[in-house]
Amino acid sequence: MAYIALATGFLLILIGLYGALTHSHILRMIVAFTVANTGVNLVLVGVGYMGGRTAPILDKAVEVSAAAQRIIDPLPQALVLTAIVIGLGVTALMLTYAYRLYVTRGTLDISRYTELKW
Amino acid sequence: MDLFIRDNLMLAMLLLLSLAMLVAAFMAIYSKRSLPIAMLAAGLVSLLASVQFLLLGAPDVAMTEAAIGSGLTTFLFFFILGRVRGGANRD
Amino acid sequence: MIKRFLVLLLVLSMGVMFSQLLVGYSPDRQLNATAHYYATQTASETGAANIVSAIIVTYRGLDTLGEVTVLFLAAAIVGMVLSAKQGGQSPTSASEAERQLPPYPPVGELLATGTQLLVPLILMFGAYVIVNGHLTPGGGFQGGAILASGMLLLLLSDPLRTIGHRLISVVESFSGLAFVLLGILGLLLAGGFLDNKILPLGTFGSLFSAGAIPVIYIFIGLKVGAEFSSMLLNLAKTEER
Amino acid sequence: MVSALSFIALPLGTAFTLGLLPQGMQRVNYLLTLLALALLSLIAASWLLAFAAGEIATQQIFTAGTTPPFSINLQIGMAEAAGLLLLNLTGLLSVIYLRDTLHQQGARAMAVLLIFIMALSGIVLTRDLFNLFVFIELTTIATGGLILLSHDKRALGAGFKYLVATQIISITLLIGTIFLYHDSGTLNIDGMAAGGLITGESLALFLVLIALILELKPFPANGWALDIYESAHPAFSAILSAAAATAALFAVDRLLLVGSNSWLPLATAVGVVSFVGANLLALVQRNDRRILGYSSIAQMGLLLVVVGQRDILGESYLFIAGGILLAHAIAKAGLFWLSGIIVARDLSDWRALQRNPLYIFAFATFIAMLVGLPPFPGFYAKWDLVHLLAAHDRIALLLALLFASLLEALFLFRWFGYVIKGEANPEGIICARNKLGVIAAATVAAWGVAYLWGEMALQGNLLYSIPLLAALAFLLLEWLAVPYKNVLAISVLLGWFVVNYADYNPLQLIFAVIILVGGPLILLSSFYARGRRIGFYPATMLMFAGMAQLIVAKSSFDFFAAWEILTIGSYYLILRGKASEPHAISYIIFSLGGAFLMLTGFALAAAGDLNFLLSNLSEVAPAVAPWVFLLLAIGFMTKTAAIGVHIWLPGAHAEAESDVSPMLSGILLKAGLFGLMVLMLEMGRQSLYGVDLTHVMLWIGALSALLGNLMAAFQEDAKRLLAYSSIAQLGYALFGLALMNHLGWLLALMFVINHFIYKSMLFLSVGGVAKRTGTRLMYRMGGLITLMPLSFIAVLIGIIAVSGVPPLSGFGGRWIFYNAIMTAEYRLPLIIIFLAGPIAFLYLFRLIHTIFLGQLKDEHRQLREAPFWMILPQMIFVACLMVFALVPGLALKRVDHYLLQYFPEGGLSWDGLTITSHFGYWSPISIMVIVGVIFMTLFAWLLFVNRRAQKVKQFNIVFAAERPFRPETTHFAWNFFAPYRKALGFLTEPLVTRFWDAIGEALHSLAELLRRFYNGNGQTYSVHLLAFVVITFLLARGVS
Repeated sequence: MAYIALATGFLLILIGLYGALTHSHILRMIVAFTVANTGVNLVLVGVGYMGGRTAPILDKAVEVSAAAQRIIDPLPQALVLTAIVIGLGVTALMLTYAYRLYVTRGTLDISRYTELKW
Repeated sequence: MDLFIRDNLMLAMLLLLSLAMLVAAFMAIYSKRSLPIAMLAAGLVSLLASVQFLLLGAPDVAMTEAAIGSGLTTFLFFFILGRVRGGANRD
Repeated sequence: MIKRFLVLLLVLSMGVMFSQLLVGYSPDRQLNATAHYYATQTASETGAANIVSAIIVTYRGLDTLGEVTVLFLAAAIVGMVLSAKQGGQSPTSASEAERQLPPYPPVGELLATGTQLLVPLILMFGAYVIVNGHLTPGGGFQGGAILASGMLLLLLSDPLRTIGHRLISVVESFSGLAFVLLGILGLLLAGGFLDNKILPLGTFGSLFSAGAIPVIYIFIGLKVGAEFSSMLLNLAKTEER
Repeated sequence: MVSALSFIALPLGTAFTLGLLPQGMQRVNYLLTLLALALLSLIAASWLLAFAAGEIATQQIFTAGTTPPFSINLQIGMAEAAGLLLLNLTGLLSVIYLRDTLHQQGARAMAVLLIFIMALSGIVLTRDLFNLFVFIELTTIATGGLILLSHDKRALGAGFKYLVATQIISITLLIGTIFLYHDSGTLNIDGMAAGGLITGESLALFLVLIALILELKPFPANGWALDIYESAHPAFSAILSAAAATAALFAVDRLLLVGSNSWLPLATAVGVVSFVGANLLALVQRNDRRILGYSSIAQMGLLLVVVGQRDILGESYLFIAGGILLAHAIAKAGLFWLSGIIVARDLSDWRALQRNPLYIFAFATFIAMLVGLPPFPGFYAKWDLVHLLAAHDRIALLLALLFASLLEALFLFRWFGYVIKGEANPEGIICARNKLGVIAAATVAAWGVAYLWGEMALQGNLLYSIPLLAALAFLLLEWLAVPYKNVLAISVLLGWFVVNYADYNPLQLIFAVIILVGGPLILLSSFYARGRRIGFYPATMLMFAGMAQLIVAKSSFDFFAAWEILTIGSYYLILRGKASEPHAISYIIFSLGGAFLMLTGFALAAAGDLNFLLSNLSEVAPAVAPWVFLLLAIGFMTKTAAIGVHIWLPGAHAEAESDVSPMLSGILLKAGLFGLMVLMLEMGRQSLYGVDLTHVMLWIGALSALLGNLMAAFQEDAKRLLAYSSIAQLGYALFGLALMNHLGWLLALMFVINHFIYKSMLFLSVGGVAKRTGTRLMYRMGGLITLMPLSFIAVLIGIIAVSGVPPLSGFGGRWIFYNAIMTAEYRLPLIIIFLAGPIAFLYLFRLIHTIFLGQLKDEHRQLREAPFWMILPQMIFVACLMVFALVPGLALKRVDHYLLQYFPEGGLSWDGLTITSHFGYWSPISIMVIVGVIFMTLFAWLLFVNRRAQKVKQFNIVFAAERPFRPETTHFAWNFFAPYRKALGFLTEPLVTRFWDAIGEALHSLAELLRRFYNGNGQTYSVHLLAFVVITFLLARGVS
């Protein structure tokens, strides 16, 4: 099952990258990057998955003593949590940039922002 | 036996979810689609991902992805889209 | 077209690399040493039932501090980007056009009433998610996001309502400061930066347990909620230009 | 010791506190920010001091009360402490610099800046891979905010490009991280390295590494970074270049621990490509900030190479990396800060710095530091690096690095040239006290680390050398008027000679006399100058300091340092001339190119010995010895301007000031000869692939003599004529040395002395004439004999001496010369050098004829004799020539004896005043008497004949009713030797010039072509990034 999650995640990343690198519309690029980020998160969780085990929460179903045999690796999940929040921060920032670019220049076509080059 | 059925069921669900996510992802980057649909599709990818997280035994991640990845992010997209209406459909 | 092809080629090569990763991957049968430690020691060391929460708040608390800071940064920079002080601000045709667009249509009765009913519920739910973070799925981030969505509803139902921006920034700063201070307390009173044992671990599985984890989570929740709200508020203000 | 966690907690706490304060308290906010950074710098300094004193060892800091790998840990050691100090100090200074902008932008901007510094510190400290990712993301987002501090509208677009690019980096990093975790079961970097579960083949490790390397913005996947450097606020660019790059370097360095060094070649390869590529592209840049951006990328490339080579650098690793890093950071931050006070963005707009010599001093310091000149840390670091590379046979890498360094020097010195020369726009600079303070701090820091690195260097601190200190002291005396400084300079030189007189061996003594006694003699003419002549004395003294150090150098390091010092001094002297900027740049490039070859030669010879004694040159392993000889010889011959590498000389000598040209020609060129002598004495004959290298040098000497003379004959410009003549004269000297026999060497030394005397004298008198007439073109002069009789006498004596006819010392030179070649076995070069003799007559005749004889020009009728202070040294030189002609033994006898120990065969016998060789004898006195008698007889006869001479009116010839398009073409002195030009002109085709021009042209075209790659589209930049990852991967896989 981990393989499915990983494959899906990778495919999402590739689709996202392809979209981000072919659309010249800034908002579309950002959308594509969120897809890629979702893919990354999926890969992260997928790597930590172990078949037949349960979520890393100790309760009546999973006693502390049996935890090592029953739960999934909790660390990747903690990492994904962080990654999601960071992703949101970056997305928000990019969106705000898009807005400001639009306000100052009246276009959202990235190929128009080439006054700096060479 | 129960376990076997449960596992296969999960496998099927995961596959289905993955397929749905890939379709949604295609919609999100397919350029003929209008921008709002692309944004919604991206949100959908995220939402489906959160279901998948749940299946993968990561409820914490699932909650976060649902609240932040699909909820807030999509909202931000539409918010900005509303602000740049003039140039939004110019590719 | 050539560019598309090139990008496709590159993406496919990335795909090849990823497939190598996939081929080389085999799921673990046993928890690795790190995960095993978490599985067996979390309960006794931190007193938290939700191991992920324990990792986030304690073991990898430095990451979380960074994560909260990311949000703080994002909110601050969104504010900076949107505030017109940056040089080169010039009215363009686009903003002219925007000004002529009609404002949002007045919100319907349903939304207004719904908001009044929903917002307290949402806030309650957010608070619940936050304080139970060490026991059940959820915690500061999820709860904070929920809190912010309450704020979002308020904004939607009454776009022109002025929500105390000042209050939000005080909450934002105060909770951030509290987080850092709790971390330093850990350094001074317990085993290290962000050690949760500055408070008694309590009874395993009860609300008041897991040392400082719930306390830290509350501040994280407040902070996350405040950051999101501040971002939203800043964005909302753009319309008033 | 304050916990290292304060580097994270303190700025974060401060940043959060800033939001708590009510709005409108910008001043308090600002002070808090300053205070926090100052405190952090202090803490970092205290750590560093503690480490330096050896009081503490590297420390681990655990968080969460658990040990790693279960929790995140930090580690602080010497390197980290230094890095933290650098980061926080850069932050502090930038905040001071940004005072007004931060006041304007408010607490948010300050908080973002604080967090940025915090995140950089985090990158340096953390040992956890994912934590590293978090800190990197923090820096990314903060960068996205801080770009907006700029007033440049384009910054917004640049910021977006940056964000897009970093998305790809972070995706790569995260994927790599999680798979590394899965494979190793830990996120702790040391744990991964120690566990041994991660092999060199790990793709995940590759992804993480490449992502971190991309954070260093390697060429060519760096368009996004360049745009930021160009458009961001310079203070932020300073942080980005000095601090952010440093932090990223720490991260790369740490990650390379994993997988047991197997990715070091990757780092090296990416580094070399970056270093060469970025320096190449910088060649065609005109925007100051973009060029600094390129330079940053180049320096990061170099550092990446150092990191990649750390397996062979051993204990020197930190010394080398630290030296280059600090030099880069301080210089780059300083230059970015300087750029903030310059109004316009073209490189030539930096001329505004001319307003205050102190700005120029700061600028020169930073440039010298970047190039890696002594006494700055980069010099020591590059020395060690090159030696260790050579010792491990990584010659290709070594040459690539040196080539790129040369490119770097080219654009930096060209920039320096723009700044020194030309009219400054008085409104081109905006000064604020805080900004100037920051720049001053950077300058002080630059000299501080120079001292520090000198202290740590095992070769000894260059700043302890008294001549160098004396030269630097003249910087402090710049406020004095010329006469005082001149007296001081002369007495310092003479004093140094007197003090050291006893320690020189005869060979050194000859050079010492020329440098330390001859120098003051030429300096006499500087009394003529008025005002303060800013820059002249420090440069002159620097050159003399280098020369004085050179002749007593014992180790290759001292020799090379002295060489570099004299090069810098003379470069600046040349640059002072009126239209000398292009010549100065070609001088410095050839000199540095030669110096780099020397460096390679020394490094090969030393075989890893970082403090190699010159006397050990004779014991170099036979396999490398000819190569060492070849490299060193070429290096020295660039200074003697042997044919092929001579093209810097004519322009440099011609355009230099009147009192500088004699110093360059008479003294500076001798440095190359001295080097050759040392080399040949120590290493003797060497042959490479069966070719005797001294034989090749013989040919080069002969050709230099022939072609130099020929080209001199066809010059219109009197100083150029003399310059070409210098090439020829040094050709003779080279020829003499290459004969490798006693007389040859004596000949060379004779030329050293002779050439110094008569060329200094000729340059002075021609300089005096040029000063009076306002031109150096000979066809614009004529008939000056009556107006400037003393100059005429000097030139007359000079050319008699040069041409080698009796009775003057030139003849002595010839005599030894003919004796010498009679004993040598090569015939063809002998013929060539014989041929060169008569040609010398051509240009010498022209020199005296067209300037002093013939028709006096109308506009020159009111001219006076050259100034007294220029005539005085000339007359002294005349006297010297006479004395040397009469008693050559004064100088040569001791050398002759000295040479016996190296060349026992064929010494001369010095009988009283007569000198006897194997072939005949030379009695200077009798020659003088005989020639005197003949001369007087002829002179009397001429007077008698000329009684009937008739005076010609000026206009008694008539043009053929046509006004010539170029009037000078009708002048008899124009194209004086047209017939000879027809016959021999093909030999003077500027083939060599064309060759070097073509190389320069090709490099520039290549750079121009390559830069099109950066088309400004953020998306394309991201494609570059992805392509970089893929291609690097393919190459890495292909190789391994």
